[in-house]
Amino acid sequence: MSDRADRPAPTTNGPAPSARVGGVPVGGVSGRGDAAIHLAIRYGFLVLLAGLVIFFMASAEGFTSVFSAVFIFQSVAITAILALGVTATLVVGGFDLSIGAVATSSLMASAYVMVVWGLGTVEAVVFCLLLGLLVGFINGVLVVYTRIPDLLATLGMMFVLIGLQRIPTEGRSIATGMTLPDGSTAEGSFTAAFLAIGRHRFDLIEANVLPASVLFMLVMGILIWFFLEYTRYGRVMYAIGSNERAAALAGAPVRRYKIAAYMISGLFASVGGILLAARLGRGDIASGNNLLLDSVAAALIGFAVLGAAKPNAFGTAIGALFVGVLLQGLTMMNVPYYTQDFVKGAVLVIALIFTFSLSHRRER
Amino acid sequence: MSDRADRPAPTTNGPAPSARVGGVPVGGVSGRGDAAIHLAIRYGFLVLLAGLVIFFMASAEGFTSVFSAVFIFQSVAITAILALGVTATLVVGGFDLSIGAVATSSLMASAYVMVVWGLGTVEAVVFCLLLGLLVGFINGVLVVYTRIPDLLATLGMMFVLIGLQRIPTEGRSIATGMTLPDGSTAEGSFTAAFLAIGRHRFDLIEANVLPASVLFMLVMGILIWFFLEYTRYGRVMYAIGSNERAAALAGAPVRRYKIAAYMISGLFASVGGILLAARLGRGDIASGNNLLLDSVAAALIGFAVLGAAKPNAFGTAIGALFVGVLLQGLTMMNVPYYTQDFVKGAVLVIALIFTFSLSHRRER
Amino acid sequence: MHQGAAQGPAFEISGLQKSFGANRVLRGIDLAIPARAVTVLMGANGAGKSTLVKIAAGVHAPDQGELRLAGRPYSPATPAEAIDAGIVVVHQNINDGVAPDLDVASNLMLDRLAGGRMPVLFNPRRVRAEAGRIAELMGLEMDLTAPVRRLSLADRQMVAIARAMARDPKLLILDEPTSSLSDAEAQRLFALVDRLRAQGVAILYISHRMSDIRRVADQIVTLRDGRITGIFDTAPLDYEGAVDAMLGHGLTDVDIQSPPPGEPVLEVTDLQLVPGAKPFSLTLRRNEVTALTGLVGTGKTAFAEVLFGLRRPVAGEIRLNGRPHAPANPSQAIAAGVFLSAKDRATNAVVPQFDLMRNLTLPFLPRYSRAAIVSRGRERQVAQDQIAALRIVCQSERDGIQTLSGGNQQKVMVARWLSQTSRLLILDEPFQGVDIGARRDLGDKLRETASDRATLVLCAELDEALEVADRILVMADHSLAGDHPNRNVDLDLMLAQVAGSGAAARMQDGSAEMTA
Amino acid sequence: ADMPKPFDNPGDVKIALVRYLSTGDFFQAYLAGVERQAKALGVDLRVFDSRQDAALQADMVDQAIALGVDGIVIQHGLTESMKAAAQRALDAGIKVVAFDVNVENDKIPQVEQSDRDLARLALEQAIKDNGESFNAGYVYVPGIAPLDRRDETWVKFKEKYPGIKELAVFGTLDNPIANSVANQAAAALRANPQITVMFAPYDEFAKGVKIAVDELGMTDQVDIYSADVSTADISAMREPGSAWVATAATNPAVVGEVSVRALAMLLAGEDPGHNVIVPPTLITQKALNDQDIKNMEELGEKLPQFSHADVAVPAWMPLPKR
Ligand SMILES: Nc1ncnc2c1ncn2[C@@H]1O[C@H](COP(=O)(O)OP(=O)(O)OP(=O)(O)O)[C@@H](O)[C@H]1O
Ligand SMILES: Nc1ncnc2c1ncn2[C@@H]1O[C@H](COP(=O)(O)OP(=O)(O)OP(=O)(O)O)[C@@H](O)[C@H]1O
Ligand SMILES: [Mg+2]
Ligand SMILES: [Mg+2]
Repeated sequence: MSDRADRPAPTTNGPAPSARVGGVPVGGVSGRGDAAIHLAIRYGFLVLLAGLVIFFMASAEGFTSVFSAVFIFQSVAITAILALGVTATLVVGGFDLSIGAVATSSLMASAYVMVVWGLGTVEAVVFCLLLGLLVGFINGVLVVYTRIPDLLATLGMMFVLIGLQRIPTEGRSIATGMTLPDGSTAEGSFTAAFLAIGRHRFDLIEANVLPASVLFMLVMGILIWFFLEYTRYGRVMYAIGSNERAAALAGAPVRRYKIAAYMISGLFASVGGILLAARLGRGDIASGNNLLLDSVAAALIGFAVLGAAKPNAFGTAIGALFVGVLLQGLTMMNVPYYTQDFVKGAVLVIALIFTFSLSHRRER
Repeated sequence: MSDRADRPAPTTNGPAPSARVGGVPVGGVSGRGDAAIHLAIRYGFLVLLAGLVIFFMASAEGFTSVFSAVFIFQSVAITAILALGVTATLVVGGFDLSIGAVATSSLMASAYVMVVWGLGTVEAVVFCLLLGLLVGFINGVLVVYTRIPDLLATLGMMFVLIGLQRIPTEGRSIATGMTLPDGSTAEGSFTAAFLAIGRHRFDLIEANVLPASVLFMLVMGILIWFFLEYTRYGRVMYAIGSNERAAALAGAPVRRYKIAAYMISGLFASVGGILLAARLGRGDIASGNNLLLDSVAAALIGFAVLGAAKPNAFGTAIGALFVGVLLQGLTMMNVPYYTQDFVKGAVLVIALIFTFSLSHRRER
Repeated sequence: MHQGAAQGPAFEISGLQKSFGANRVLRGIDLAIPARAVTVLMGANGAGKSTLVKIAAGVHAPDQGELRLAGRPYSPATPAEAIDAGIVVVHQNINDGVAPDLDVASNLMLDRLAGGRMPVLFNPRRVRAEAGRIAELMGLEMDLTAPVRRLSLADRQMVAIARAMARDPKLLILDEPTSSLSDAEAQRLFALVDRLRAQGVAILYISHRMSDIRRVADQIVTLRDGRITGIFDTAPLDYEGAVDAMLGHGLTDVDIQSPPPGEPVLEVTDLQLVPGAKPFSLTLRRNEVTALTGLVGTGKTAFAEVLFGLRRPVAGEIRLNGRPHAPANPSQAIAAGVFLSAKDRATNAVVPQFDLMRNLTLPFLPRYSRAAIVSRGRERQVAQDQIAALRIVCQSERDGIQTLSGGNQQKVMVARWLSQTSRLLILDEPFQGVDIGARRDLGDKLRETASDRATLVLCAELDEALEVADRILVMADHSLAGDHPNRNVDLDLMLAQVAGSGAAARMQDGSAEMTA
Repeated sequence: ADMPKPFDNPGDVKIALVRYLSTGDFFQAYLAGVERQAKALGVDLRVFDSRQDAALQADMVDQAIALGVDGIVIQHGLTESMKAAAQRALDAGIKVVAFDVNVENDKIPQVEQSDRDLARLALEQAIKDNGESFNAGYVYVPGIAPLDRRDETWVKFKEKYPGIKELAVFGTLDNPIANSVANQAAAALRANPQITVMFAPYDEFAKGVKIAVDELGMTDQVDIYSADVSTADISAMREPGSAWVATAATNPAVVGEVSVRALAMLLAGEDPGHNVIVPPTLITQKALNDQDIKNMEELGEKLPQFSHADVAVPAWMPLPKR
């Protein structure tokens, strides 16, 4: 340990730098400072991503193609959408552990609406979106009014949803022709329009290239990015995440904003669930196991992008893409599955050490 | 929403309620306030637990016996040990997402040491404990020196470990007689002494009642509880969790404490892994995600016990017990597994609403 | 031992330099602090006082220069080393001094628990007993088992001070210790300072309050732009000279020229703030700066909170420009034109992750946005205007707010509410941590812009009230105890009113004019 | 030997394995079998792992198509997501076989380890050992295709033998699965101490039940019947007095080999048949003890029907060396 090991952070006045994810005590924007380090912090992660792409282009057969790029986007689309949603809760200083469960609930719900109830596309989509909003609302109310810590409230919600989504079918997957608990047979089926949400490919350069889910991801990403960066609502959300009381005394309806953030998160997760359902064409319980961790990872990696050191939508999208590129490249290089987690973790940690320790150095 | 929905707390009192898990703004002890509410907050959770026990005693056959009690303890022993470890990181205002992976890595490592290397009990145990300490140390260094946010650093570590534990055996579980990647056969086996760690039963009232793992849990629980509540180290850890800067300025070597907290967490998780290995008698590949979620839930439920509203070892133990009683009772009543998650979540949320909204009310 | 210390200065600084990036904060400081004396360090906001303190305390590392403690070289790497060496500091930011979730007893003992001189076992009863002794030393009368989170700012500051005082330091540094203390508490502090001085401790005292300085100073050192500009050590101390040396120019006397007040803006009738308090009435007018003074905890802030929608009164009526005013929350109050700059900026106002500009524009984002999209150009314009108007010391409007000195942060928080026109502007302790020169500037600015609105300044310090206001209201026991135009004030009467119920008999003439 | 086209030049043949499940011994052994047979043929194998992400698995089929492979083995997955993907592969002129996932396509051979047969073998043994009436506990998690198929057999057995009383049903996939199942089994056995037979048709379940039975000291009373086998399972079954008396299993490595062989036949223009079934073997504790079998290799040596399935073996087919 260095001799200056226990010197506290040198922030001038202000309150103690909260250890909270949303409140990392590293610098935002500054015109001064060592230019090289500044560049490294700002663009380090992007350079790393570019390096990774170049490496795979050189060494992984088949990595270099429009198709491969589209595939990477497609493979991260659902994770990215969830991650973008959870970014909203991170911005207001919260956290949402229920997103994975919301997505699978929405997956199951859409299947239930169409297959068991025999209703159509619009009903299924609306039902899922309302479900996501409702769960987000409840999460928000729990956090804001009963003051249950965010992690705890959303963890409880996660368990509730995981249980709830299994009850109507007694834990079975939902597919046309399945036997229901009451003995009858489910006669409905996934509508073509619904399946198209997850499967249709738009023409781009060539025919049938751009999957609808990627388009959803891009549109939703741009929306939330614009919302957080350029509207006054986004600004207030960041203020709430940084000092809730100060924001309240500056006139912000803090509780409503926080509830809204959880609703955004729930809404995005339910969209992710709809896309998943449309791609699978089946209400499958087991799908979506990794959604929570992967999207949280993406949102957190986002902290390191452009030296933001705070939750931000652009970073989240890059974070998701980063994981997607890595996994795709490794698969194409025929790296066995059991080393992929390791490489993913190692690259993640190294990238983070790089970015955060640099921005820390600049701060002193 | 009422018209006063967005009224922030008056400016008079205290700093902004930190949204941090470790710093929930609800009351500890106070001389004033409604006595009934006070009692409800303090003992509400324990009463709920007692009520649950009574309910199951009345309705689940076989629930009422020394054995049943022992089984409940045994079923939560590993979760509880992990939860007690993570409590230490919560106390210093951190978080450790890697505990589940540390436990499964330790499970694999102990099997590897004995089965593949053919070494003995002591070597296996020491190796696992060192592994846990090392991982904790690395976590701590990442959080403290490179300032990577705790959730992010430990998430990365989690991926690394999940990958790492699979590499030596190419993703197979470890058992005597298994074929190694180099074609040879593993000739070692779990030693009897090692298995006894997870399986031996001490006499208590009757012969062979108290499982060693339960004893471990009790001893480790009492140790960490005593450490946190009755040593000055524990007190300083709470101070760091409450206001890192103030603790540093008062002369606490904050970084060392934080690293130590992660090491405690890693150590406890590796003990959990050892117990798991001894119980299973083989090195099973598993992600440990459920261990993670269950122990985090236990530690967080602990906030609500005795109205502590902060991480605390006694509460964590009660939290683990609570989940254990619930699951054991429901299984005994033959409730299908898919409703158990729901009941677990619902009871959790309701208990939390109760405790937190009450202590919030008292605080005003 | 203390013979040795008595020969040379207790603490010496030579050639000390420190920069933050391009900002050269300390540019070569040479300073000797004698034992058995109080050295007051004066300097405008941003002069580098706190930076100096933090270097001595092991928080920042100096770029150049050396420190000597009792003649020996001293270079603390951590606060712990500084404490071990006998340097004890009460930092300017009170929130740096206490752990809010711990009880008062643990907070009073925090440095001992952290420092390793205590037995490892934590015996709560023993700790409480020792904490009790520390509390007694400062005359603290709070529940030792209550979490600090529940204490008022003043009480927290007292906890931090008490802990430092109990350490038997060689050098005690107090960085604006009285900024949120009431007069009575400040007096207790001074008594202790006297005692420690008598015991031979060297004390470095930083303050912007002339009354403090007059009370405690044995020697005054002035700091301007990172350099020492004056050392005043011959009695009687030349206070005016020190102020000039610190500001680089003389300070003119304030001469309040009260303009004729305009029409009533705020009319309060029979307002009861808390159950059992006496109802009161008052009228605030346009083009009039009114100060509301009184002891800490007498309900000044409570009154402001009622006006700003943070609290409901027990009874009474409030009218704003003739219409009933009962905001349910701050956003309604702001919409009605009632602005409040809250006290205790670190907790209630500063958004630490934002830069100066974003901090400044936070409440009025709708006004700088079109279709919800914030116009950065407009924001920047407003920020630059305010930086110029209040002479905020900074590199640019994009500076992180945390890199500003305490006083400059305070100016930003006030500027936040001056940047738009209001009907009623309430400033709660706006001068906390602001230097004398800047306080004058701020006062002038308030008066200059007062014609648009009614202005209510809440301050516990009578001096401040006298310096800034056209009219002074006195609050005691959550009710109004006096109302004086700021001309030839009967200070004795006012002080009696401040003292509250004890002097109730003398208040009767005052209360007659209050309801008028 | 005389190899049919395209195996006269096997280095140019590229095949892909697209997996849905990969974590665990079964899947690892399956992969080993696939690799072994691919090596014996000398073809270039690529492995795509979707880690239980059905949507990703479908993408991976497309990726394999884009990579220009000649044949694809689809290992597990969901009918709904794989059906269209498999069709796209066929459309691209690629041969496809599917293991343990029904892609509802006549042109695609289905390789199966018959889950119904697995359950049947184990249950028949249970009836042989315990008669037609007994108190049973059952471990089941719905929604997992192979478990659902094994469940169908269980339901039929219960109808056929009304003397079987199902006293408790439990199950979880919370990992480590054996540990979580052990906790549940302990509760179930405490509540229903009359249980004498535990049907745990997945070896992780059986392992968990065994731990609980041992801990409760009910080893002599309860018999465990399961499906699947691994080296670790063998040692658990052979522990002195073990309650785990029988399991029915196909050798996953053999299934892997068969999958590749079926694909090779398609590539060579031959027809392996629409249903390529790998028959299961009943493995009893007694057999293991009698023949002193300690691991999977020895199991293969001493129970030859376990180490090789005479399925999809045209004369020209090179077999992996043993
Ligand atoms: N951590 C930091 N990073 C960058 N600049 C800083 C930092 N800390 C202080 N400064 C700058 O150093 C200068 C001096 O600040 P300092 O806090 O020492 O002033 P001060 O004399 O204590 O003022 P005040 O009376 O307002 O408390 C200011 O310009 C401030 O912006
Ligand atoms: N711990 C507490 N719990 C509930 N109410 C409190 C507490 N402390 C103070 N109050 C109330 O809050 C209100 C605010 O009083 P306040 O401290 O604002 O007076 P003040 O004169 O403005 O003090 P200051 O001079 O510090 O600004 C008072 O009505 C007081 O009774
Ligand atoms: Mg200062
Ligand atoms: Mg006040």
